[in-house]
Amino acid sequence: MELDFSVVIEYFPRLLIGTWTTIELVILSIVLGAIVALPVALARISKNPWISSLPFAFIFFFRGTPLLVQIFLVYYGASQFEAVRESFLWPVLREPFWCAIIAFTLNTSAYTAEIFRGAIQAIPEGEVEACKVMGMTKAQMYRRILLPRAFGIVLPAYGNEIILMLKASALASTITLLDLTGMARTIIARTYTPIEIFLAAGAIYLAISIVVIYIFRIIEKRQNRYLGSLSIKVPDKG
Amino acid sequence: MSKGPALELRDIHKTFGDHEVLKGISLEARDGDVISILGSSGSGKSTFLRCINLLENPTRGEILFNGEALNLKPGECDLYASDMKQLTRMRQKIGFVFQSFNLWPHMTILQNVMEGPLHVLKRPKQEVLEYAEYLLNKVGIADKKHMYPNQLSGGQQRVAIARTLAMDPQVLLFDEPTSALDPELVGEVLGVMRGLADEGRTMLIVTHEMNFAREVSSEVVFLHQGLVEEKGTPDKVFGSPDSERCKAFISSVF
Amino acid sequence: MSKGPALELRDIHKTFGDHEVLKGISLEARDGDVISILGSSGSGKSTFLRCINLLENPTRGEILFNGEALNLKPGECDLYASDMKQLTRMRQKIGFVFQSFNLWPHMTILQNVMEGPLHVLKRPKQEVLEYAEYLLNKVGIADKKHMYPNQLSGGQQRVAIARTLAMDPQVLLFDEPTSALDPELVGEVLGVMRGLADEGRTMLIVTHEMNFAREVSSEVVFLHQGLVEEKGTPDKVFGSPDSERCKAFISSVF
Amino acid sequence: MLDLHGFGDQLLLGAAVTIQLALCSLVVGLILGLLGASAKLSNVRPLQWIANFYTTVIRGVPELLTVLIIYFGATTVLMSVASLFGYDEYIEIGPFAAGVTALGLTFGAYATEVFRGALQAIPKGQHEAAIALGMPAKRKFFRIILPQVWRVALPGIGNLFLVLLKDTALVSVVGLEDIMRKANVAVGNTKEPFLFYLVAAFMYLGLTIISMVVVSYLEKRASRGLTRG
Amino acid sequence: ADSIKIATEGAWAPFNYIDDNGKPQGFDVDIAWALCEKMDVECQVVTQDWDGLIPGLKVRKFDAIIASMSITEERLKQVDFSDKYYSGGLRFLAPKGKSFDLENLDGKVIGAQRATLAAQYLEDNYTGKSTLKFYDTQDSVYLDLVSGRLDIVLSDELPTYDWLKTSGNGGKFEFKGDSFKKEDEIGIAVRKGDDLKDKFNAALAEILADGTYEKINAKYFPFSIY
Ligand SMILES: Nc1ncnc2c1ncn2[C@@H]1O[C@H](COP(=O)(O)OP(=O)(O)OP(=O)(O)O)[C@@H](O)[C@H]1O
Ligand SMILES: Nc1ncnc2c1ncn2[C@@H]1O[C@H](COP(=O)(O)OP(=O)(O)OP(=O)(O)O)[C@@H](O)[C@H]1O
Ligand SMILES: [Mg+2]
Ligand SMILES: [Mg+2]
Repeated sequence: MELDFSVVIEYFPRLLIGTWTTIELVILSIVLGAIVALPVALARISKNPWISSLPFAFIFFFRGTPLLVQIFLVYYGASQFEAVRESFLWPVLREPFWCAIIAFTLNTSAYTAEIFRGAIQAIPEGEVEACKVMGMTKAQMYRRILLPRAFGIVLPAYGNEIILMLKASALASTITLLDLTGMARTIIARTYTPIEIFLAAGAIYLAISIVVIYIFRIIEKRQNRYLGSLSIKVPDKG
Repeated sequence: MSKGPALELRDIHKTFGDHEVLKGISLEARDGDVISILGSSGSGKSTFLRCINLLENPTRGEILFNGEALNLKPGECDLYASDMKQLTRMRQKIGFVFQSFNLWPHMTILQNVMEGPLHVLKRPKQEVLEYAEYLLNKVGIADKKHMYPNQLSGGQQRVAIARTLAMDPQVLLFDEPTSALDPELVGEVLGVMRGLADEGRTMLIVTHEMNFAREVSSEVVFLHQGLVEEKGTPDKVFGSPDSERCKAFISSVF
Repeated sequence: MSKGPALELRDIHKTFGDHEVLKGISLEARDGDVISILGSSGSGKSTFLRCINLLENPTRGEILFNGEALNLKPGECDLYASDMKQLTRMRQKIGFVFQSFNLWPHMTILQNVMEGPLHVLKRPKQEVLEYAEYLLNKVGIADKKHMYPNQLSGGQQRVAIARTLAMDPQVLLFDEPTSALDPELVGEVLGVMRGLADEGRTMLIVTHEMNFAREVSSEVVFLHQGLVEEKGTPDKVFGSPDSERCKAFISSVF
Repeated sequence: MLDLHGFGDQLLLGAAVTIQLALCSLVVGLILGLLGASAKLSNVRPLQWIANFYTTVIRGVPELLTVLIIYFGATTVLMSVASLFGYDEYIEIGPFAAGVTALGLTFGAYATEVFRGALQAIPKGQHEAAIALGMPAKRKFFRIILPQVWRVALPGIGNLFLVLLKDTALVSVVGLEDIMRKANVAVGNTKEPFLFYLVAAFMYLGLTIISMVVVSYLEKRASRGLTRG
Repeated sequence: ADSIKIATEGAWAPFNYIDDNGKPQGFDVDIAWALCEKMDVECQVVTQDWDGLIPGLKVRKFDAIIASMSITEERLKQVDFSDKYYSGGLRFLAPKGKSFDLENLDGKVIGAQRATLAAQYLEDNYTGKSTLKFYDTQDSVYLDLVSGRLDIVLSDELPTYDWLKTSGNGGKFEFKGDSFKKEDEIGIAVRKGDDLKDKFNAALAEILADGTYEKINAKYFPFSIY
């Protein structure tokens, strides 16, 4: 069997349309994920078990189960119930795009929360004590010192998370979204050239990841100029 | 004016697990006192200093600041502040200088120094800026104010002292401020501290620099295994200590 | 019997990048010689010692073991062994004791000592075990043989020496074996080494322990900036060195 | 109790497949990871290039695509390679083999970085102590370095395994009868997506917990003697 | 080949589906077994997601597809087909009581399974006017019709007929309009040039002649679908 890459050229514009959907999905879920992650991480750090157990369970569930299951749960699972379909949430939940965003956001926020937690806890105890001895309140301490400080620490891990999210977004194709992978599968349904089209899609993903890596490398370099190396362990995702 | 000594500690105990590190230490510092705390490694000097502003929670004891007792409530095994507002207020008046500086690496020198007065005491920005520059000048590091701590090759401790002074604390606590420094930097920091003592600041200093302690202190306290073993004027403690242990310690370092 | 000195180094050069660390050092050790190598920090002592068994590749020079020249071939800038078998065989006969012990943390003391003879020399297990226990006894650490290196509070260096001796090397190289040790442990290790010297072992020792060097050496070599600056009997080098630099160095440490 | 409409057994069978797939991919991935790390740290330039290309590509392409490409592409590639050697029979790459290949490749790419870090974390002196004894390179690697690398790498590898466990769900897309596919079939038959996807989620969660217990046991064992007391 | 591997989808009841023992069942599968018996060869029936069937056949993951696959021009470029073993037609399906102008579905959300005749018909006739959604399985199409995400569905008439009858949704949904594309013929796909095609055709003729086919037909539909 020979490969016929002329189909790639023919369908490239459609792959690009899918790419744009993929980028939208990733950017939205990453931004929303970070917003959700922050309070989750802060609650998770709390020494009070009443406050920390719920975020713990949240993080554990979303990190311990496949994203594919999570997407299906949100998309097919939720819509199984009459009550959901009649609720005010339905206009959002009926859209596969928003279902994907919800699943991705919850998923990435669980991972991001762990990254934030790791970063905050990686701040040397002495720097925290320097806040305390100054008479800072807890809120001041987080707002003024710990969170800005954590931002620098978080960068490498967070760059990784964005790439992992980019790749995970391919699962949107399973709920009818025409993201890059979805578009590829639809094209293949016409052309029956899976290898050529999948390779082309893979190359586009790779190109985007390389751009993301490059951007983060630049930001990191700027940070590390004065922060020294502050890398911490990266919680991985799946 | 204040109704008691600037700082008074009564019968401070501290237990880590089942290891009793402080076995009842009392100490009084009046305005202008410079008290040096000596003792061999592990004798509890740092722990004691950290108990004063509750970086470490004492197991038993009382802490009074200008005659006002810090409200404490018993926890599982240690005492905790029952009035966070009061503790915060007190900490703002008690400066603490760490052995390892603990500067915030993501802020410039100037930002480090301005952070406290600007955002904790909420003083006006212009005033804070001027004062910070004055202080950086005083510790001799003004020309590097826009650098980040990690870009400084030495001098972090001087920045840390300026950061503490920027809060205008009534009492200063130093925990071995020179022992993480290269020999040539030690002199500079001791110089800054000597200046502070000359200004009449109230200071508690944990140090291994005997000459310095002898020179600047109004009182010297020698700790041994969590207890005050010897206490008195520098001449007394260094010259003719009562305790055999203190004698041995001092002769071992000179 | 052997046709030349146990170990002979001829005109060893070593350059790191564009920094010439060794500028031509020659040295000869006959059976039973104990040669101490002195020199200030950075003079190239460690580099020289490491060149002997090719832990570092010399840039130029010859290495002879019992009169047999180690086959070397030029690489990009340094010389490399051209006959790995020969090198391996030679390394098995030359023991090396590191400043930082380099015990293998995942093996017990006994396993560390047995590893070489058992798996490199492929000696029978029972024999190796007995010999290892004999050696551990000799360095005074036999009772801890089932502990892991990190569980030992001191004595790692003695284990490292036993590990080296277990290979029955003809020559022993020591690179500042006591300088990473707490003062009270230094004496013990020097004691073990003195015993080895008394047994008539051939040893090259880089050390800062002048008294020890003076006492056990048959010859002392003083390196300065990659060259042999002074060389002779201990009495000569310590007592009346020719070189001014050597004189200054020796008077600075005594 | 939970009414699984008779699909309980099927889901358990799926779990068995998921576990087999995860373990096989783990073995493949560990080997690839060690090879990749060795290649990256070797002095041979072409080996470094190959390893860098491998990790960059695999880590930049979605796992789902990797699975699909391997499933549809590997047979073609393999057969055209085999025909060069005069072998023209069909070479089967079923969903399981494709899954093991794809997940093993993915795991291996990430494991390469973990092992590389661990190899670099072993102090130079550990090598030198072995070299100075005249230990041959192979022996040194397997007796002295690898056991220590294993200890340093374990937490990272454990993490990767948890990721791998969840990635197995993707292989259901090419028809492997794992938990995910069994759940899909059950949903198709019963129209109860919520129930079956939730059950599937908790099965994965259970496997995750078991893996975490095993990993922490292994970590404890591997660090034996390395901490005081 | 002494043994042949036949692929079906397993999500197209009642033609092919997977029972709660994990075994493929249905009309297609019964036909497959009947044909194998006539051809006197050993068979294996495997399942494969719909859009992977033709690619899988081409790379020899299996030797034949008996999965209710329509014989189309486009597919004939990729594979060979046997004679038809039943014929179908496409028909719209939507909630009862809603009426549609089937010529003009502008702005409506229409669903179908990816890579099917229905999907292709929608792409050819409704692209740009209606929102088209394509699913991995027909089961997912039904799920989204029930949930209300889809206004209307286009699919093969016969399985939908079965779904209306058996799924308990017959009260809420109904066919809209007549079935069309009646010329739609369902065949067995084999690789191009494979002589398996002739063997299948021979066996097919046999089961049509000896009543086996009729028996299988009756198991699923009260009318002839040939
Ligand atoms: N957080 C802690 N948990 C348990 N034990 C502690 C803790 N902090 C200190 N200790 C123990 O308390 C004892 C006193 O420690 P401390 O740091 O106060 O001594 P020190 O006099 O400051 O000694 P050094 O001169 O070495 O700084 C030591 O035995 C130490 O191990
Ligand atoms: N791997 C290396 N790369 C570059 N330079 C090196 C390397 N190893 C040693 N050097 C340099 O070679 C010089 C000699 O180093 P060496 O360790 O041999 O000195 P030394 O006499 O053993 O000193 P010390 O008493 O401090 O151990 C030093 O200037 C050192 O910086
Ligand atoms: Mg201390
Ligand atoms: Mg040295």
